Amino acid sequence: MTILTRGAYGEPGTSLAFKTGNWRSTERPVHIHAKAPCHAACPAGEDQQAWFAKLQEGKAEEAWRVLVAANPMPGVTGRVCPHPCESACNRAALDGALAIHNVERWLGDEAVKHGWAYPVDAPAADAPTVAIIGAGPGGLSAAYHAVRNGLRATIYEAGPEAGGLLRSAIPRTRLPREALDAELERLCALPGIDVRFRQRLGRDVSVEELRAEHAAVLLAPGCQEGWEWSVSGAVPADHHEGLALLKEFMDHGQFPSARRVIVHGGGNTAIDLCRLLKRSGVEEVTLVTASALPGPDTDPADVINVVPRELEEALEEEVAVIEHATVNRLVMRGSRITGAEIVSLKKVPGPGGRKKRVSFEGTERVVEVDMVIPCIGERVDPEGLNGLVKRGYLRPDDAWGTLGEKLYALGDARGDRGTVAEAIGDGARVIGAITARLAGAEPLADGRAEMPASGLNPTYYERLPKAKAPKLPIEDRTFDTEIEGDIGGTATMAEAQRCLSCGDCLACDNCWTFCPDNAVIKTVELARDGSHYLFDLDFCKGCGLCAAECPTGYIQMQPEFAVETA
Amino acid sequence: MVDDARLADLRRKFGRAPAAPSEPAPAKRTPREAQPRFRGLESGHRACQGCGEALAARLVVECAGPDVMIANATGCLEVFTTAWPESAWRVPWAHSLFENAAAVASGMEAAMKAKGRNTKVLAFGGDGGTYDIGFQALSGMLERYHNVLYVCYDNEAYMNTGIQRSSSTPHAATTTTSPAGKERMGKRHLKKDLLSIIAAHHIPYTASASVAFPQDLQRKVRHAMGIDGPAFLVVHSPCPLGWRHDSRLTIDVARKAVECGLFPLVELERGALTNVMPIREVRPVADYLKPQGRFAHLFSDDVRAQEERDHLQALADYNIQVYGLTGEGQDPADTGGAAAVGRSGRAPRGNDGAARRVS
Amino acid sequence: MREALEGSQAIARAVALCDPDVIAAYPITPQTHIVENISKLVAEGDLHTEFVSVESEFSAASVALGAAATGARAYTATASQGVLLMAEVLFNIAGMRLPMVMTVANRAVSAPLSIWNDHADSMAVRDAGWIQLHATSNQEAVDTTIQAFRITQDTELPVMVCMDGFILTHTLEPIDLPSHEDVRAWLPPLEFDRKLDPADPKSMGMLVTPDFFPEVRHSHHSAMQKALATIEQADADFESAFGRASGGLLTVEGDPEAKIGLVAMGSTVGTMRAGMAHFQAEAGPARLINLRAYRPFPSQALRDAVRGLDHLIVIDRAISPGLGGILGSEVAAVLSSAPDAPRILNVALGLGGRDIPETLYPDLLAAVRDPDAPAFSVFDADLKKLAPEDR
Amino acid sequence: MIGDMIETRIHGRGGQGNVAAAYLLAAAAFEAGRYCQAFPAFGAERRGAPVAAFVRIDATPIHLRSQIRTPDYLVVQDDTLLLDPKITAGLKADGAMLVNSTRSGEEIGAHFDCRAFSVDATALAVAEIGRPIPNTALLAALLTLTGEFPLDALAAALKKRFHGAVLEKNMALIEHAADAAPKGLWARETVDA
Repeated sequence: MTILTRGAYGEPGTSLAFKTGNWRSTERPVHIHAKAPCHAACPAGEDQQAWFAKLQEGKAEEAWRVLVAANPMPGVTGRVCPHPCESACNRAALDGALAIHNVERWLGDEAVKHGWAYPVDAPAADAPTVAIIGAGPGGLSAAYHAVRNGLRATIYEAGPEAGGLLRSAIPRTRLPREALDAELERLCALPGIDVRFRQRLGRDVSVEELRAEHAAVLLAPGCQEGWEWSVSGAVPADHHEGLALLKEFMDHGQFPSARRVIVHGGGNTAIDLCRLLKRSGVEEVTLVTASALPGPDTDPADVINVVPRELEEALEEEVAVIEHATVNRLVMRGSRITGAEIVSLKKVPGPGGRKKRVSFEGTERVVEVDMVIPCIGERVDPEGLNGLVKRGYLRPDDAWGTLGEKLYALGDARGDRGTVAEAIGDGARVIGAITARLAGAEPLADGRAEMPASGLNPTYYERLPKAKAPKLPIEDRTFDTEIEGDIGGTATMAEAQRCLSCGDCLACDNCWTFCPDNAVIKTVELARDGSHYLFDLDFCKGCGLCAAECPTGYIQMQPEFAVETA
Repeated sequence: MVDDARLADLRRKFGRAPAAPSEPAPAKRTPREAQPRFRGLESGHRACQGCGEALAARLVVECAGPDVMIANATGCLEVFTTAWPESAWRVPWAHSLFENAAAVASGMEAAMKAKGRNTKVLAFGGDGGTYDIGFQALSGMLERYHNVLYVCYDNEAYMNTGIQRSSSTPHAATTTTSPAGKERMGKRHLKKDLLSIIAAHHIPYTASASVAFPQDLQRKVRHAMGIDGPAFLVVHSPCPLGWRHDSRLTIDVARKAVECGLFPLVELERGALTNVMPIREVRPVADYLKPQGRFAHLFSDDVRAQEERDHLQALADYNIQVYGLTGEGQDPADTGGAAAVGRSGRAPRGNDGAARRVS
Repeated sequence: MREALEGSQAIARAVALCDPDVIAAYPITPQTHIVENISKLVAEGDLHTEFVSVESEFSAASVALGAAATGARAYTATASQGVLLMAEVLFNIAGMRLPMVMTVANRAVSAPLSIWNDHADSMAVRDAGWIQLHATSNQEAVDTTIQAFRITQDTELPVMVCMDGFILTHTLEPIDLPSHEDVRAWLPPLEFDRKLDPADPKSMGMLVTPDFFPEVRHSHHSAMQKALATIEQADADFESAFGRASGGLLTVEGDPEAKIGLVAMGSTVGTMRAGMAHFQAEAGPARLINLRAYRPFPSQALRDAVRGLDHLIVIDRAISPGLGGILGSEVAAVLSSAPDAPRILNVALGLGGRDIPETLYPDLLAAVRDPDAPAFSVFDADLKKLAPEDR
Repeated sequence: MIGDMIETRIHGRGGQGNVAAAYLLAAAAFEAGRYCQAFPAFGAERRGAPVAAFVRIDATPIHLRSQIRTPDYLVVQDDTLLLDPKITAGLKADGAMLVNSTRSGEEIGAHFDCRAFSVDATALAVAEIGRPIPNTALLAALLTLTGEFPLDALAAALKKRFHGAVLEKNMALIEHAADAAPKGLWARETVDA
């Protein structure tokens, strides 16, 4: 029985006996883990926000460890990736996307510099082994993730070195050899990875043999053959396909001589070629592309699919671009090209959701050139892949790369990929599927929703300028020196502070600060949901303030009933 | 002279981390007990969902406590925190009457002086107990120079009795005693300029704060706590029930009040304006009015509605001009910078609350 | 030490002897001299206290409340309109069971404005829950003030010491003020368990729902009942320490065999005492009851005191318009359960400072014997001064 | 009046020290070992208005608290007050009146048909203390006339009220005023000597 105190005084904090949680009638706050758009957009499957969170705490090595949980080659992707993460970044609308790309590179380089160890343990000696065809980014990534998952990996590489396209087709001005070698060496040296060079599929090994001897066979051969170029009329004898030309240049450091060149295509190879040609002394280099340059009114789907920075630099270097056009016909004088007929076109919606190209009669014009280089893509070399190649590619059934029993495809060879990051991501995905299937389960896709900019509360983010990486002046750009520089540790740490932590806990204390009911409890250790905060539902009245003032959208109000039945 | 041993003891008891690492941490504490802040106002109080006043009081006490005592005027804060036998307070606290919080605080302070103790005395009142019925006692307390921090939780009407107008109710707002009708567009009179009156007492420190800017609010509390003499703080504390806005919008509405200029955040020392929080991007008054039902009649087809909206806009413009609230570019102390947070609660760039000084 | 002192000055000195921590007061006639004398003691360094010169009586009581809540010994003084302006706070102080002492220099309540004595002010707050003790002389006022500090500590009920404005406050007479040492020895330090203290942070003045409110009021009433013994004990202890008493709950004097008795409070008692002595021969024997404790009301002591009386004259110095005398009504209520209760003649005397001459004494006794005398009258009112329709 | 009690009523004007005179007289009686009571008939009057104060002196404790209607002595601090007939009302047949005046006591006594004595107390006060405050001079004269208790008692009372130069001047003033009155002129017959 409660006994009345004299003068009806009360003891401190006794209101805790009065549980106001039953005032909550409609909604309660929950911590969601939405995907940040960078993460959702990252072909390599990186959780940028997670490693930025570590950087915000000043922990660079931890940040790198979180990064390489998805992508073992940040030093490479930090140089060559077209960073769709930055295009997706919710900060873009605020004061410019995060310089994720530059920070990634800095972390990759720091790891090499300090010899930070990859967060992997040596797999057991009798662990299942996967066979991987090709030591390009996809194959290497797959090997790495295999080891991370307790498997062993044997890579069969046709060439004498690892790296694939990274080595053969990406100019050193973008990816210096030292940076590439440093990361690849560390990766290939990981316990459980066995790289065998000069092992050519169809000659030295066969898919069937490998399949018989391994837990799985992963095909990551890349695309080595150019597509036939369909132009009307004659094609010159010394016709050069873009990728082949680029590889040749990478090996020999020389281009066939020309004064005016048209590069026909819309990918990174095309841009790389344009810039190298220009730098090698070609007077006029013109890119003819069916796509458009990025602009305020450009449909994102129509934008030329290249690393934005590379395009920017190409324009700086006075590479000319003809948008929404294609090369229709070559004008020949004998076996020599004297011009190209260009026609305007547009990609319009076609049947089955696919884009259809429509060229406009009457827009044809002839441009004076002495060389035209098609860069219209490559396909899989079918050698040793009897019966697996369909319409130029391996075309697996699903995102996991499944081609058949214990047989997977990844990287460019799939036919629906085009970047290093995608290949790296495939490596992780394929291994994820293999690991799950070895355990008798099916792999699960990440079904989380993505946090759009509209889900954030921008009030709480101070406007901070984006970090700018140093660049070589145009006149100093050569064939060997890297054009884009390192942003450095200070800028990296400052840039890290710009991460909005979309859809995940920023640990900003807002919920804790703004709860009028003290129903948000801050914890020293991380709570089970990965945040530092707990909702004390004994006292939460469901006002929704925490959700409204959560900068990142991490707190959402959910119907009481739905929560109970969830 | 602060009694360190005693303070340490209080902190150990009520949840603030031990001051010195040498002190052993108490064993086996619940997460609530281990909160890294002083839990001066505990859960289990009976404020409405999204109560701005509950929040403001919690923010004040958690940075003022634990070595304080409070005289609380009658009002929502008093009623919802202390329904016998359950008290939400973890600081010595007394409620006497509606109109005498300042006088009761004066008495507490006199007693502390008489006994040679340093416990700081706080007085809490709503706008009714401060702008109106308790105004005389407050003036007396300031004039007598008691070492008391008076905090007015301004929710702009008598909310405890069910939303009746006070002299702090803004012009044109509806309350149950200033309803809108065929003859009237809500409150006919203006919101009392209390800060000027308080500042005219020539006291060391007078300031306004808002629940939307908790770091700024707590900086002002800490500053006032350090003053040996009277200090006055008015905290704009939205009342979802009385202002008729969604409970989740309490902070949003409070922020907009500041950003439109209707509730300027200023500091005055000895009657002189010494500091303001500049508005980074001044927003139209309508942004502030729109979410609130008490201003709903200002968005009707009535011809007078536009006129009253213009009037409120003019009042906001007046504040912006008189207090010089226009920001100069990006300032860590302006409304944008002051709101900023980052990981671990800190704003990403040196936002230590150092505000712009008025020269 | 005996000195010739004005009442107000004596009260100020008596308060100082009790070492109050906080004094808050607002001047009002006829309490002003008390405040002024206290101010002077403070100014001269003879009283070390926090003296708060407030802006109103309302704040005076509130300041005292705040101080008392922290466990400080608090004191205030007021009169008349001041009592009424304090009224809300007085209920509050009592309801919170805070110990403190207040002197009321009794004065009429306006309108019309009157600065002179009657008991309308303290009577108006008789239900506030304060102990109310009346002094018949300045010596009693001094001694009762000292006792009041002890009573309030022992009972945790605030104590109002009532003394007639001007008649006592402004009268110079010989007064024996105890020494500071003796008072300190007699009055223990204030130890208030429920005080506001950060080390044990209690909440005071909480909201109490109907679930407990009747119990709150019952306990208050019960505390007042128990305070009767405390008041008597304090006076008895005071007498053994200082050699004189102040009248316990009530005193009875005169002829024990008398059939007529008088009940009065405050300075009127002295005048009636003088009248009784002077007019003994012509007016006959009488018994004079000095009611010192008005709240708590000493019902049983009063029943004992009137035993054997046929008539009881109850002198009120206040009126409840529409009912009559307040004290008279209460005495009647209390005696209604007494066997052979005397017939009561209730008179109001001295309202608004009307002088009460000793010559009224035989008139009062004569009125008792008059079977046509009204049960209540404003005895000294001259109805001829009224228009016929206002009589 | 009851028993051997002496009742004195002092009349003056606001600002003349009327209450002080009553308090001084009572205090002097206290110094002489008597019981005493002094109080003003307070009104809402301001400076210049006619005011009165009362003093009771007795050998035994005084209980009576009413105003004095039938004084043994009247002390009038300002002879212009005598125009008001209420001033002299109730003076006992064997009572006496001391007036601060330049007119003679005989003249005043004859006019009011009572024993009267006058002292130019204002002149004495101006001469001794430099201010026209007649009260202490009148008290000294009253004590000399009545012989109720010695002038030393008044001196003792003054010493408790004043210090320094003010006290010295007042001491000189009462000496001079005492000299201005015939000793024991109004002495009462001792009831049981």
